[in-house]
Amino acid sequence: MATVEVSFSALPVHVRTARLIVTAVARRSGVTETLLDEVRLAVGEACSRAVEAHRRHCPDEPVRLELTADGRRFEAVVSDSVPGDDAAGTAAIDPAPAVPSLPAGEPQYSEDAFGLGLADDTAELGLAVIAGLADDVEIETTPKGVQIRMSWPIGA
Amino acid sequence: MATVEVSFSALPVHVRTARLIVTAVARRSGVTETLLDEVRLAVGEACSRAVEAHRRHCPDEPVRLELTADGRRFEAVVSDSVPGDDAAGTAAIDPAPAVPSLPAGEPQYSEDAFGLGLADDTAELGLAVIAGLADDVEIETTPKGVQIRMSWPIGA
Amino acid sequence: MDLKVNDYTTDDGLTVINVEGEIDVYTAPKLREKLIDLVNKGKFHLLVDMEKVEFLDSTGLGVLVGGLKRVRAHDGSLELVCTQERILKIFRITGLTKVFGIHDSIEEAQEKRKGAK
Amino acid sequence: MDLKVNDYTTDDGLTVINVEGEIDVYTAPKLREKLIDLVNKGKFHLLVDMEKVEFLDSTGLGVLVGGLKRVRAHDGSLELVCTQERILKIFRITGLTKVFGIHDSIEEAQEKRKGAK
Ligand SMILES: Nc1ncnc2c1ncn2[C@@H]1O[C@H](COP(=O)(O)OP(=O)(O)O)[C@@H](O)[C@H]1O
Ligand SMILES: Nc1ncnc2c1ncn2[C@@H]1O[C@H](COP(=O)(O)OP(=O)(O)O)[C@@H](O)[C@H]1O
Repeated sequence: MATVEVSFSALPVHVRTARLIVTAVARRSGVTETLLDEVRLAVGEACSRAVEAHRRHCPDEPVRLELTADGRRFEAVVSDSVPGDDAAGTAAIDPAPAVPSLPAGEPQYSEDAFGLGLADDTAELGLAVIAGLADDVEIETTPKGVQIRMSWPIGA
Repeated sequence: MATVEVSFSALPVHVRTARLIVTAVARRSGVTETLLDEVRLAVGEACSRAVEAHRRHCPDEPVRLELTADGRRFEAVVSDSVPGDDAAGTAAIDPAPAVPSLPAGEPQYSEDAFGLGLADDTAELGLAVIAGLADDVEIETTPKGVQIRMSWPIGA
Repeated sequence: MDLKVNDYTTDDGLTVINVEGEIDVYTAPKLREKLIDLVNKGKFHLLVDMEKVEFLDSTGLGVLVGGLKRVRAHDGSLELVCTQERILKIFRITGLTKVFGIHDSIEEAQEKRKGAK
Repeated sequence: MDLKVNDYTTDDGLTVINVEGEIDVYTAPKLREKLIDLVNKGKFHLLVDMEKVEFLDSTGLGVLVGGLKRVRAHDGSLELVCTQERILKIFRITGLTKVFGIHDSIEEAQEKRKGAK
């Protein structure tokens, strides 16, 4: 099982298509049924985030999803074309290095922060979901755009 | 619903992924349930053909599948990277213009032709299936490769 | 799978919102509109029944959080009914189990509400 | 969905091959091997039961045609049991309904075989 690459126009409906694809490919690659739910959700989150960023900044550019499996790990990379320093939607993941260290267990929203609307920021919730579900996450902010790279083990 | 583009490495298993994707996207695009079966089969055939051609000529190149819908028609284009005059597998569709005029109803295999192994040629059977199932088919053989463009109406 | 959203208000003033299907970036706007609509109609005590939700992502969470903020501005409440482990997990990893009251059933939510009065 | 292929030979020398699942470019090699294997074992009268086939593409057709040619080289036969319209359609549009004997049931195929003897 090598690579499947998908580019789709930045429409919410295609996030569903992306979820369907990643689930099928992950299953075929040997990701266990119990992990599939997490793969679908995490990759779906990354795609939603990218679609929203494109809709604000470059609605005509497609979002890219790359799936690879090497027999030991299944990897999904979601790439947008919104440069990191240019995107309101990615503010939450800047500085990027902070994200992989998100407390996967339970981020704390103080009533205060909550009152200030912080938790209302879907982008941040999405990253918390990704960080909580992917076995391994890397977020890279480049001048070309943001790449979210997630992976899971294959087999039992 | 705009465009979904998929490139996948030339492996038989990915033909299944391609079938899954085309079915989901066609359904979302409003292709009726009764036609979905034909879409899945015809696009699957085109992908099988491309995968086989790549495996013989350029196993490392990905096969491309492009899906678009404009509200009236759903279109799928399968492209390989095997130049028409260089590919044994495409002999059956050369000259290209002959194919869209394949008798969609019932190609005739005389016992003789059959004895000669003609009908054993999966590529030819695949093209008969595509021609029989797609509402509209166009096959283009270019120096870059072969493109099979199929489309179906959307809605009832 | 599209999203179905229905609601009814009980005698003691609790508005129950039944949500069925997938709450994601594609369907969340429908739920958001329903919540805004209810608040505009003066319904400030909301209970969202998530038992038939098949998929929930952060867009859905964002809509629920947005709803909670709206009703709180009127001293209202937005609580949830949810026993599905895969859905609860999403509230847990985002820390939102601390923000929402989550109940096992509509009845349980009603009981607690009466108790609190 | 993987392909399951099983076979048994009846008293009157007909080998029935049950095929279950999707016959496509990914799984067709399994069916091809089975047919070659049977012919090598001297089974020249084959009946492929397609009732549990969920998907069939031209790779599958090619394998059946290849099997037919092999058994014919030994004066044998390869016939099919198939009543599913979506599968029959594929034989029809490729003109292969004229090449294969297609029956409604294993029993019918057996009856006809006896009649022909
Ligand atoms: N384009 C799509 N079409 C159908 N299901 C999809 C699609 N993309 C993703 N899915 C996912 O596949 C699963 C089944 O979804 P559902 O909408 O019930 O599919 P269907 O009704 O087409 O069988 C869900 O988890 C959903 O998120
Ligand atoms: N990668 C894939 N995984 C699962 N089903 C696929 C895939 N690609 C295509 N399909 C198609 O989806 C339909 C259901 O296939 P099946 O293998 O039974 O899926 P599953 O067992 O994963 O639900 C079939 O028509 C099949 O051709």
